[in-house]
Amino acid sequence: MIALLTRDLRLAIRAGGGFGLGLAFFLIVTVLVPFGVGPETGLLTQIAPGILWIGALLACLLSLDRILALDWEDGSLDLLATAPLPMEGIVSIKALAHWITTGLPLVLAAPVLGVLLSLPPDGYLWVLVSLALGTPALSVIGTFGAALTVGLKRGGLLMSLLVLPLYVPTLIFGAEVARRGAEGLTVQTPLLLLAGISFGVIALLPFASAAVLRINLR
Amino acid sequence: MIALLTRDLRLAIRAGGGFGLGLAFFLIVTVLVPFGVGPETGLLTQIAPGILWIGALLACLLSLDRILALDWEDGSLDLLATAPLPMEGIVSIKALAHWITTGLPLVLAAPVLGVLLSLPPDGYLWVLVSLALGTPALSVIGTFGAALTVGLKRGGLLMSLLVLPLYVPTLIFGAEVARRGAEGLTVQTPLLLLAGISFGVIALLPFASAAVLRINLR
Amino acid sequence: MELTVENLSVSRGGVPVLEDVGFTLASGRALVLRGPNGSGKTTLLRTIAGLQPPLAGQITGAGERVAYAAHSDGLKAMLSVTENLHFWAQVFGVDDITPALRAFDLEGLTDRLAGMLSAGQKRRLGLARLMVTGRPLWVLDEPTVSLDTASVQLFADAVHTHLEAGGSALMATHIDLGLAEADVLDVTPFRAKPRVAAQDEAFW
Amino acid sequence: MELTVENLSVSRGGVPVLEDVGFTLASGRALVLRGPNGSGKTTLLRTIAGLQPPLAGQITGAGERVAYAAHSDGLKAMLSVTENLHFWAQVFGVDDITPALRAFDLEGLTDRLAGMLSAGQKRRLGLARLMVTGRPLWVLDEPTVSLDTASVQLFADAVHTHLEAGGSALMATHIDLGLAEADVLDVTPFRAKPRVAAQDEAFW
Amino acid sequence: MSLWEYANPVKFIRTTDKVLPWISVLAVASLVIGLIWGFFFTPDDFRQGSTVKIIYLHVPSALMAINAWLMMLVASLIWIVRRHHVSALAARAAAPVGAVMTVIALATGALWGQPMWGTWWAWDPRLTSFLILFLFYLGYMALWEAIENDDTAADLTSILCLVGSVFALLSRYAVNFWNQGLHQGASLSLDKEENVADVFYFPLLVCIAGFVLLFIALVFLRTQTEIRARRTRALMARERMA
Amino acid sequence: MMPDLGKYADVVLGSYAVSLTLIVLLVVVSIRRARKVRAELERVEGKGRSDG
Ligand code: HEM
Ligand SMILES: Nc1ncnc2c1ncn2[C@@H]1O[C@H](COP(=O)(O)OP(=O)(O)OP(=O)(O)O)[C@@H](O)[C@H]1O
Ligand SMILES: Nc1ncnc2c1ncn2[C@@H]1O[C@H](COP(=O)(O)OP(=O)(O)OP(=O)(O)O)[C@@H](O)[C@H]1O
Ligand SMILES: [Mg+2]
Ligand SMILES: [Mg+2]
Repeated sequence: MIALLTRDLRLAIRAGGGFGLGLAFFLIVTVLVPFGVGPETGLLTQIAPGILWIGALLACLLSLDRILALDWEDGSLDLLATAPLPMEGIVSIKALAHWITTGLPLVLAAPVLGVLLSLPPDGYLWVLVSLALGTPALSVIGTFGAALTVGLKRGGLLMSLLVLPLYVPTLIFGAEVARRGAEGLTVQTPLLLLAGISFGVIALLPFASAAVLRINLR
Repeated sequence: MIALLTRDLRLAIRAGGGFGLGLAFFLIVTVLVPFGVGPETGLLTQIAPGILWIGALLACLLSLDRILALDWEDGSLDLLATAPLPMEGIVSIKALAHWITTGLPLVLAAPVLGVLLSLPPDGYLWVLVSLALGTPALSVIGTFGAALTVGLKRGGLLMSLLVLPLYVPTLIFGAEVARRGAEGLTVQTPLLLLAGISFGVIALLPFASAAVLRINLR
Repeated sequence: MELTVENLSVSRGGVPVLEDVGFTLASGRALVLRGPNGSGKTTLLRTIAGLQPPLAGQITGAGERVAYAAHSDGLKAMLSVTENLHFWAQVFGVDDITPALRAFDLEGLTDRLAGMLSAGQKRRLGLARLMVTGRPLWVLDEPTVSLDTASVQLFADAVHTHLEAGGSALMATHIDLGLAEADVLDVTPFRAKPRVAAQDEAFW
Repeated sequence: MELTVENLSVSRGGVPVLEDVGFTLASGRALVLRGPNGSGKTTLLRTIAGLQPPLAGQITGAGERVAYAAHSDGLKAMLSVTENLHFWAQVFGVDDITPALRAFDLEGLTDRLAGMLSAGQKRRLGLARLMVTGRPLWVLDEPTVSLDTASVQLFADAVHTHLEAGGSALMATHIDLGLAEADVLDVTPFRAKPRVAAQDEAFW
Repeated sequence: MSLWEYANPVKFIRTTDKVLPWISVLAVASLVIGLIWGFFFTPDDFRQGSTVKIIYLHVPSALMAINAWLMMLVASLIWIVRRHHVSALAARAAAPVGAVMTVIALATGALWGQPMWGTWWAWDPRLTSFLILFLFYLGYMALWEAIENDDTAADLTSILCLVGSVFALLSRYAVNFWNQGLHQGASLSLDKEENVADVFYFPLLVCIAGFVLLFIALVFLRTQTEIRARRTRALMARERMA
Repeated sequence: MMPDLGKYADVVLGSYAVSLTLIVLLVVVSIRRARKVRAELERVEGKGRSDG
């Protein structure tokens, strides 16, 4: 299991696909928003927490197809399936590797990008906390989507279509925490709900992912 | 050439990758924005033209890796390169196929999605016009990016990074047209600039794409 | 322990391709599957390796004993030869990869990235993986593709050593390896009568 | 017109692999490249097909005369056998694909999606593509991989017909096709002395 | 178990062939009666004016949109547990019907919103969750289309339907939390105080019955089609291999 | 005998038009596909044997 994790992390660094790119995408989306909606600070401040969350979500989404598709294409997934690792373990490790290479950097970068969008000072903490709690859920849900579409050539877009509706609750509560935090309101309820979703998803969804992956491999 | 175009269109429909998915992605991004920034109509109206443009741009971006990567992976591109078609023709046809399968549906769907974001009534026409003028440029520029990264396994994210900065001018002028149109201001200058970019890019960039592709193939 | 296959029917894309296959493979022996293109060798091997469920029949002595090598090698282009091999060794709980490197003459290439190997070198690396699984039953699908004669000999030697150590090997190839321990099984007689997909029988 | 290669040096990943290769290939003849794995056959063939520039030397009589078939077949899994072949026929301005289908015994599979063929069937389809190019010089990289003996014979016949019609063929294989018109060229003597990457010589 | 007999495709086709004409006739009849009654013979509401007439389309389609998904969920469960092919195909057949119902609910709602709330669209929780439901329908149908092997597709889509249902419920609560709505509450409850006036109520019931019957008829027909298509594919495969 | 829909005529008529079009379309598509598939099956079965 640890071997798999280190291999995935090493590949992510080596292939130039990991840390850097998700982050850079996040950066660029955030930078594009002012170009799109215009540069008024007041407006940007209002939408900043939401944009940060959406940017993080899209950056996650875009890197999902690396989770399993590469291993599928070169046959590693077949070989892993015959190796003495439980399928649930494999998908969990894959989700973890994805979070470390994509989710974690996003969390750390979000406050910096907040500056670009004139995030109000109170917001930084809560944007950070909500992303830290929410991105693991995004990775796990994403792995489910990746497992569903793994056999399909360039199923990337279909995967987005399947995964995005599943992201809705996480996004709503996450953005709500960030938004309320930025406005100085109380965040307790959405924070609890967000945490609940994250833990529930982490505990249960790998079983569904493993089942789906087994079906796809046969 | 026409054989190539029909093949690409047929594949796009057959593989379930074409018309539907780019559109669905666009829809979903538009739906996600209110979840992120909150449901206030006034706020949404203000950012609607920008969000529509950014959504269209991202939907385009996500489907870029289908332009060349599939043909590269299965070796078709090598074979096409040795076929009696000029490389410039190949990349132009590929860009055209991409626009037909992705750009065009986006243009047609944008007004409908405008409803969701409470786009002001004046905005519909200009959003449509600006997208109709701008998306061909997005496809052509995207083909250049796809040609640049074609050799890299799952270079999708890297490609996004390379392409996004190239998209900035198109986005700025396009969104400006849409925004001014929505506010009832005059749109002439950005409209001319947008048209200029589109035509310039369509006329010149295929040569660069062809050159880049030749280098990548060797 | 030996591999026993009884009354096995296998399907691909839901369509039965081979029916009523039966054989046993004792330790120390090899079995070579023969049959024209499209006769269902790959499908049979995948089923025995546990990658797809059989349509009918029993397979005993496979499961956790199988090391499978397919058409594609599962190599990571961006990892070096050693790293690729080491990863699989770890997964299977084996420590030492040098014997595998030596057996397939990869010692000169240890630090090369797998993506930069030639077709035959890649194949050798894919085969070396078998030796770090520590598994007794090798299930191999056209292992000698792209190999030159010298490399084929290396491979035959590796199989030979494996058999001597009490392992067994089941493989589909179109060429002759010159293994004394090998029996040949032609799958042609087992080809399924043209039928609809098994799952579609409900729709008759 | 014949293919003439003079003093050709080819490189892969910037490293010279073969140097000073020279040969001629007249119409009606075939040339089989031999050499151990990693000796540079693929690199040489790609250079002659015009997919990469030579490091030094001349190639005449290639260019627009070449039909190239590589390790991967360029098949679209979601198109049927006919559609795949028809597309390439259109690209090369050829109308009739039936002879190609017949030559490689694909007539029973015309409506099957290419993604559902077995390894050998895919290969046959990939080779059938050569016949719809109408090009005189076939450049083939391990064309017989995954083919069974019957299919290899089909392929040898196709090459034979092509040569009789005045075409020529250059191929790398590890097996013997039994072609009377074929000469053999071993690339081993041309292997480049170990050097740094050519592009790095500027930094000496 | 006698009910499971209908999971046999042949039996299913035979039975539905018998009942399908009746259901269709009933469906058309109640739709025509309900809609004509509602459109021509009900008064305007004192607040909403003539727009109340939209209710006869809006409410039944909204109900069917949700119930179609529920039916798919049940059918998926049956497939997963008992692997009866008809149930998988029935789920597949119901999805487009449900999606169209969702679109109708959204469209009529949007048109209704213009005079009532002064906007085509508001991010009201109920509206929003319908939009999400529509996305789920799209994804579900796209997944069916994308996979070639029928059984694999049935397996994967049924798992997607299960997981999706959980997330759809979650989204419903999330959306509720996120925005307080404009939309009226359920007024078909048994609690008489809350109900719409009887003049609107009875034609509405007839319309709902019509939509339900229409849904059943369409699902039967489409399931038959799926079964036949599947059988055709099977026979062609056999022919090809012979 | 068109009822007086007042100022909301376009909205009400619009929603009836949209809904009925969609329903009719769905029904037509379903029936046409059913016919096509049925014919195809009969062709493949050759004998015109009923579904069995
Ligand atoms: C696109 C927008 C809309 C959607 C998706 C939507 C959805 C729904 C749903 C799902 C129901 C069934 C609720 C239930 O019975 O539990 C419903 C009922 C209803 N809707 Fe809408 N609605 C929309 C817009 C509107 C608008 C604009 C109005 C009018 C102002 C409206 C008025 C009603 C009424 C009166 C009912 C009946 C309530 C009942 O008796 O249960 N809706 N709608
Ligand atoms: N999805 C599918 N649907 C129907 N038939 C299929 C599908 N995939 C493969 N087949 C058929 O199943 C048969 C068995 O294929 P398989 O790959 O097992 O053959 P093989 O013996 O390994 O052949 P080769 O020597 O060419 O590798 C082939 O005839 C192939 O055309
Ligand atoms: N990017 C690279 N950098 C350095 N060396 C490389 C690179 N790619 C390939 N090589 C080496 O170049 C040599 C020639 O490879 P080539 O694929 O041409 O061999 P080949 O004769 O086709 O072998 P095979 O019979 O195995 O297919 C090999 O030794 C290979 O290891
Ligand atoms: Mg095979
Ligand atoms: Mg080679």
